[in-house]
Amino acid sequence: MISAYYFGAISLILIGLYAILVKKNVLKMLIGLSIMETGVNLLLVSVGYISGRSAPILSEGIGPNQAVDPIPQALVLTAIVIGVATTAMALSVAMIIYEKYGTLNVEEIRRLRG
Amino acid sequence: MIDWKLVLEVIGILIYATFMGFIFMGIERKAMARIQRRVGPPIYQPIIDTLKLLGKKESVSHGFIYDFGPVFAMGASIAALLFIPIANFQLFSSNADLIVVAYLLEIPMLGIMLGAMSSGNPYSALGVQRGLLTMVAMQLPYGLALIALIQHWGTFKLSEIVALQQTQGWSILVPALFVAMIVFDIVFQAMLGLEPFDIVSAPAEISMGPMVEYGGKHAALLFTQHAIQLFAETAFFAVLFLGGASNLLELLIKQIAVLFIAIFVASIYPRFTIDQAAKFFWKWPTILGIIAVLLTV
Amino acid sequence: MSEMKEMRNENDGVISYELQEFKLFEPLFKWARKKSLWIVAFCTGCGGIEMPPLATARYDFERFGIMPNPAPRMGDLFLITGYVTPKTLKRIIITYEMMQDPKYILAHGSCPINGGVYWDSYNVVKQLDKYIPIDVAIAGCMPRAEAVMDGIMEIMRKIEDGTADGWKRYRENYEYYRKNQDELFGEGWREKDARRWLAWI
Amino acid sequence: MNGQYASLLIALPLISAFFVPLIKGLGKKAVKYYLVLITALQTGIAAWVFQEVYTTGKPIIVMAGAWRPPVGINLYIGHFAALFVLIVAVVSFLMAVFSIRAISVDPIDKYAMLFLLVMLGATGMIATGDIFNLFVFMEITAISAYALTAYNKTGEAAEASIKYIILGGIGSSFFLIGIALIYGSLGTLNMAQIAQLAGGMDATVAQVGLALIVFGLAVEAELFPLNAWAPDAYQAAPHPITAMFSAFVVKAGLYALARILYLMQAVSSWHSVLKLLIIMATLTVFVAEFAALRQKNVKRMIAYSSIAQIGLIGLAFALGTQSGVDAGVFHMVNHAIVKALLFLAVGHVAVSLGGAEMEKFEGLGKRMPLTAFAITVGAIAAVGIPLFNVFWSKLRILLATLGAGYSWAAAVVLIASVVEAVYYFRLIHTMWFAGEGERISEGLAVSLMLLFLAALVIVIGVYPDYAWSIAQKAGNDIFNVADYIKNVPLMGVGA
Amino acid sequence: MINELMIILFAPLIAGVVAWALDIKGIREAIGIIGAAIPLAYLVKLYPTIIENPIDYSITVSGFTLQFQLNTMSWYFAAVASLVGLAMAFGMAVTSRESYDWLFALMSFTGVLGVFLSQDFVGFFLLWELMTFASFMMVLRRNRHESLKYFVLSVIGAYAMLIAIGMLYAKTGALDFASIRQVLYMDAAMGTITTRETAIIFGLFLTAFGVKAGAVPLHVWAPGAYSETDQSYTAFFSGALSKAGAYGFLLLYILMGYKLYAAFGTFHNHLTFAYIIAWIGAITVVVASFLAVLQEDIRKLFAYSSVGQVGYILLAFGLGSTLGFAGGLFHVLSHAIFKGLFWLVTAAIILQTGKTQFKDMGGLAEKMPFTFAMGLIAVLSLAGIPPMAGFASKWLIYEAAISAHMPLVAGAIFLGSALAFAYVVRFLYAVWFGQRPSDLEDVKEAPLPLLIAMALLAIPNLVFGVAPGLVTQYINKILGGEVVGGDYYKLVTPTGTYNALLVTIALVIGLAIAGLVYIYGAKTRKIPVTNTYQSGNPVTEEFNLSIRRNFYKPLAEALEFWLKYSWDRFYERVAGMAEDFADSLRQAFYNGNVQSYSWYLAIVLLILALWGVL
Repeated sequence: MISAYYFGAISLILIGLYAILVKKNVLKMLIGLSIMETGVNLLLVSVGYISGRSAPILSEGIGPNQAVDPIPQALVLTAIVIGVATTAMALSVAMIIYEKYGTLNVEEIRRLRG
Repeated sequence: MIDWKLVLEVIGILIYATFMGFIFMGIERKAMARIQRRVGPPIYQPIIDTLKLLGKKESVSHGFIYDFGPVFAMGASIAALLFIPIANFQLFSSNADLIVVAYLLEIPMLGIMLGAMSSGNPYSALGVQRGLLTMVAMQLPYGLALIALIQHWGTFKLSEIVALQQTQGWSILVPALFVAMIVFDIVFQAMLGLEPFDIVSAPAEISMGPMVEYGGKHAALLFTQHAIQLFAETAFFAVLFLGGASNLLELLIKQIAVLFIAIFVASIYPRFTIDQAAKFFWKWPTILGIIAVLLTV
Repeated sequence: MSEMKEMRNENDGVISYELQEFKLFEPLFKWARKKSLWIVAFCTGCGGIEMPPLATARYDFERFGIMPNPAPRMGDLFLITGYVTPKTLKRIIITYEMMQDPKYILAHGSCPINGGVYWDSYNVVKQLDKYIPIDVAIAGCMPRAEAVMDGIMEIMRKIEDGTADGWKRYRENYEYYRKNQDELFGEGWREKDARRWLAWI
Repeated sequence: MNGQYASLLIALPLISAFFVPLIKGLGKKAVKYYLVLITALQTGIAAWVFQEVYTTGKPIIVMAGAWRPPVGINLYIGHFAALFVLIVAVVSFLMAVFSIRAISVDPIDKYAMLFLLVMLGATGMIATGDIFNLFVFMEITAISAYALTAYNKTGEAAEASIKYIILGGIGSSFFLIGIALIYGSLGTLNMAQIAQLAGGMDATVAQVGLALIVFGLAVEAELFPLNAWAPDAYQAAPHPITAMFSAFVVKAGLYALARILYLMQAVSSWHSVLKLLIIMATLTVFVAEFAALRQKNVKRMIAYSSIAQIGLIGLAFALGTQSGVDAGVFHMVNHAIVKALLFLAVGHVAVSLGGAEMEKFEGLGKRMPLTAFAITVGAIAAVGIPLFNVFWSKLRILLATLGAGYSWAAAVVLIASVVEAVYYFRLIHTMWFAGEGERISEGLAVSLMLLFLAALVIVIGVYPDYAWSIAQKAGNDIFNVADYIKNVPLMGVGA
Repeated sequence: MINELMIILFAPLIAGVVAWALDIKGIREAIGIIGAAIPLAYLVKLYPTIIENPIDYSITVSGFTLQFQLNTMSWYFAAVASLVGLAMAFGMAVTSRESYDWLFALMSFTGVLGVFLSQDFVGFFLLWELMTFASFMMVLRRNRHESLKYFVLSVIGAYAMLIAIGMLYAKTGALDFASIRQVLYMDAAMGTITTRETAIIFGLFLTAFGVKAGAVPLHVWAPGAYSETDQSYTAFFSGALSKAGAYGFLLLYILMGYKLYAAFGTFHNHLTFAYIIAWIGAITVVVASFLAVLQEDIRKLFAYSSVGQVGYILLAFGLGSTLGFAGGLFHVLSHAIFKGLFWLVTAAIILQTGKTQFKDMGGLAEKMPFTFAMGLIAVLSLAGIPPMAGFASKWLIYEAAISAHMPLVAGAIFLGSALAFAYVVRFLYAVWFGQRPSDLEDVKEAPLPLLIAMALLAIPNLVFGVAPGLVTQYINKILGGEVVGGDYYKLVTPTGTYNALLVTIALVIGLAIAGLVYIYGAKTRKIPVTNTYQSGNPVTEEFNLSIRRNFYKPLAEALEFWLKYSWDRFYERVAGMAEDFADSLRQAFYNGNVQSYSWYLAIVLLILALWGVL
């Protein structure tokens, strides 16, 4: 059952990677990056997932032995935040690029080279 | 303390060598004339020439080095002579070896060139250039011939080479050294400044080359030097390849034999240009020299 | 101008220079001078062609110790073999002054004596003796090899009895020769004629 | 004093970063001086920590909230971390001073904030004892660095930034996957515990996890061919930031790489990972030096040179021997000094003359002699000439490389070094012996900093013993994992 | 802490730094000269001590123990270097007007001394690099291209050495000479180091030392570097610094000789590895001498000449016999003194005339008589005219080469010495004789310090020429046996003798006789150069009568075929290719497209994946 999560996560990562590698538009590449991060997060969560257990919120009937591993979830939260920050940063930079270059085509954003 | 016998020997040999050197020069001219079916000058003609030059009432100089050059050349020739064993007179020869003598025989050239260059004459400069290039060209086969000799006899000492030849037969009887002798003889032609390698003076081309500015006593010095040099070089040849000599007469015969070979070669060949000479020397004599050297290793 | 002066002084050196006197060996040297005449062969005009027979087997002047030598400093005998133009004369004078005393001049044929067949040519020196001292002149147009030989023998005879004194006359009467030369070529002709002649150096 | 005060190293920049907006009210100048003040304070703390660690010889373990590891996140300030935190602080301080002159673009408060965050991130990366925490600090550093790269607001800056973001993003994603794999396999994130348990790890998972972590960190550590962002970012970033990149940001990544690598020594496929790294590091040196050869922009040229030197350090770390690690640490220190000097000087020239193109450097020896002298010292040192500090570490690295049997790597590195010599000496010639110019004022503060760094270069070059002994201890800290495990008071398992 | 060796070693460097920092005219020169004199003074002072037992000193720097030792051999090399160094300092007092020059010249002095004194590879390499760097900086100032050529080749050499050192270190675990020597000696029997590894190490060392010694084909830096620097410094550069390369070859024998013998065996009764060295030397002699003959620039001529002369030293060392070592060691000294003298003469000429091309010079003998006399001594010594120091050493090399039965190598010496004769005469003619260009009319004699410097080097030329035994007896001590017998004036080898004093006497006798003849003749009249036979054409001062260009054109014509090939052009092409490669690599890899960059990442991931699976 867990392999399904893994499969999904890796698919997301590969889709993201595909977008980065093939799409010429910077925005699309950034979307790819986001998708990839999502995939990674999914993977991270699924690492801590134990089949048949519930969320690691200590409440009635859910003790340490009934909950999934909480650490990956904490990690993923952090990672999501980081991902958001990165994306925000990237998008604002993309704006500047569009301002200065008048395009978002990566083939044309090549002033720094060699 | 002073070895008076040695002093007397030195003086005697010097006088003898100078005289015989002049006679050799005379023989050279005379023989050449006879080959050309002329009467030719008397055999003592070079002595007369030298006396005449010495008797010039005027003398010019281009500066100190111009004067120093001929003096140095003659001094060096005398020094070289003193290190060659002349027949039974050993002189200084036990104190120096083949390499030293070979070098001493080259120094006079430097003297002549110093003087010639300081005269500022373009012909002299051309002569110097040609002289040096001839030397560069001939030095390789020359060196190889000497190396073959040294390797065969296993010693650098001229006196020992002579002694070994006395007991074991002349150098030229050894096949490898015969090859070396051929090489040396070709080089010898250039050392004496005879055709086909008389590129240095080339009278009809560059007006005597290095000698062009010399006259009077300077030229007389150079003539005397040439005589001594001629004697020394022929003696060198005889000592190296013809078994030396036990008395002056034997030596004289061998020297004249050597001289005649040189004259015969000289009288039938035209002159090389300098680059032809260089190419020639680096071709056949060098190959022969290498063969000789490898045969004696 | 200073250069010209320098040149003048330098030529004066040829004259003012004190000659060596050999007291003891003088007879020996005189003999040697006679027996060893080196020719500065300066072949002007048509006489040059008379020289090869002299040098080769038929006459062979080398048996008298005579030898052609291209370098003037060593030469003793200056052969002027035929007519002399002013241009040639300049070279003759310069070469002559370069030779070292004692030195002798042998003039070939009629032309150096009086112009010969070129007696009325505007460009031939009529009387060479005015410009440089001639010791022996051989008449004829051209003199045959025997005659040249005879001239040389004459020089040798004159050397022996000391009458071949052209070099002395040139020193003593330098002002005269100089005047004649300058009249013919104009003052300062040496500098004027100097050219860059070895362009390739 | 209590070792726990060392947590100020993290706390101070973090807190002060959030005070920047308040300071902004006092004016632009004030922000800059505030920055100087904070970095100076940080330097003081770092110096104290350094002194503490090296006199006692014991690492300082800071446990967040007094939770013992592996439950709590701990900071591990061992010999290496103490040394490097000091370098981070000192370089930051110098660059803060330089910023007063070099930075004129607004918003200066954001700059100060990001500056402090970069410093914080790097310090954290070096000091942390938790692998995920490492990731967080790395991202803090990276995001601040993205922003600072784009800070000049030119097209180039934005372009460099987007490159950095995309490549950094991919790298960090895979790094995270690596962490996930390790966590999945071992169930812990504490470094000491990972080291302890690494031996029993599933071979495939360990190999893939380690490889992905190496991959992720190699992007930060500029190993070929993952370093394509670096020259652009170096060139486009503000000058003080470039120096910081080169002096410690990259090195923090490299350190993390080395740390994790050596923690997982017990993993069965460790040696093949090392081999991979050696290939990458060697190629880094080679390609970067050749790329610098005909560079027209001096800043970019030095950026390439910096990349190459990082490759050299990477090579030293990848050897897997004690001598290699020692040499690598030594080179890190030397390189930090030299590159800080070079970027400071080149930045100074660029600020004064309006650009870092090669033509601007003609006649620099006459126009700005002191700066030119500093660049000369830096360049000569970078080439590895005796009596300058880099010579010793380069020699050590090469001896270690050859000692480990990687002659080909040494040969390739040395070929690249020849190329390095060529371009640096071309620069020196251009500065001193080409062109003319009027003398212009150089500024006291920058001059003093340049002199200080140049003097440091020469002092270490002439008397390397002290620096070397420190480097040795620091190298031991990385290499000797057993001590590392012993020093961390792990709950349960060992202690 | 303070030790004589340290003083010897670092006095020049410290003096250089002080002179550089003070930069006050007059004082910096004084400090420089003092700094350069201290090593010589100390070496002379320590001479009696080191004959008995060597002086050791070691310091620990950065975990390496640097060992220095002043033993008989290092004393010899250091003394040669110090002598030339002092002469250099005197020369630089007038030729150099920059404190920059003083700093680096004296720094390289320290480097050279250190190379000779080091007894371990770290110190050796460190000071080797220092020496290279300092000499490079001397060149960089004047010519970027040539200096970089020099530096790149030197650094390639140094790095080759570093790799070799590292390999030895990895094999033996030691860096000091004594242990390495011992380990390799033991290893020769056991053979743990394979022949292939030995060959690699040998090749690397050969490259390293060959570059510094200027062995063909690694000589291309020499002409440019020697000519494009302060000529007084070149005296040291060529006289002492290039000896470091020769010293390296000697070191190769000391450290690895037995191992190399065990690994490669013999070839026709010669040690195979030595045979290689000998041939390198022979080729260097011939090629460099030919090139020297064809040069048109005074500095280039002597640069190639230096290369050729160092070739003699290599050749002598390559003979592998003790006589060969004796000859080589002697030649180290004589080359240092005559070539140093040459460069100082060159420095004087360039200082006074500002010209370097032969075509611009001529007739300076009258204007600079003392310099000319010094130049003549150097010429005589280099051309190997007895009785000069140059002849004694060359003679030993001849003896050794022929006794060692290496006839073709000996033939190369003959050819080389004829070529040497040819190029020095060319130098004499073009610079000192012939007609003087009118713009050189007011040239004056060189200033006093330069004359002192020249005299400092000229005197040993004469003294060691007449009394070569002084040197050979010391060399016997180095080699630990009676290699060259005889007394102070007489050299005796197993096969030959050379009595320098007797040659001198004979020359004096000859000169006296010739002088008598000369004096008897007519009194001479001085005439100017232009009063000379030009087929009767009148000539005045303005026109050039001297052959100043293409003096050896016929030789160039004869060698046309060989001159088509040039190592220099080959290296230039390689360098150009490297630069083009760098450009295309840069443009292709860092192409500016972030997507390509992402692809690199993806490819690495792919490789990782494949590698992870496999």
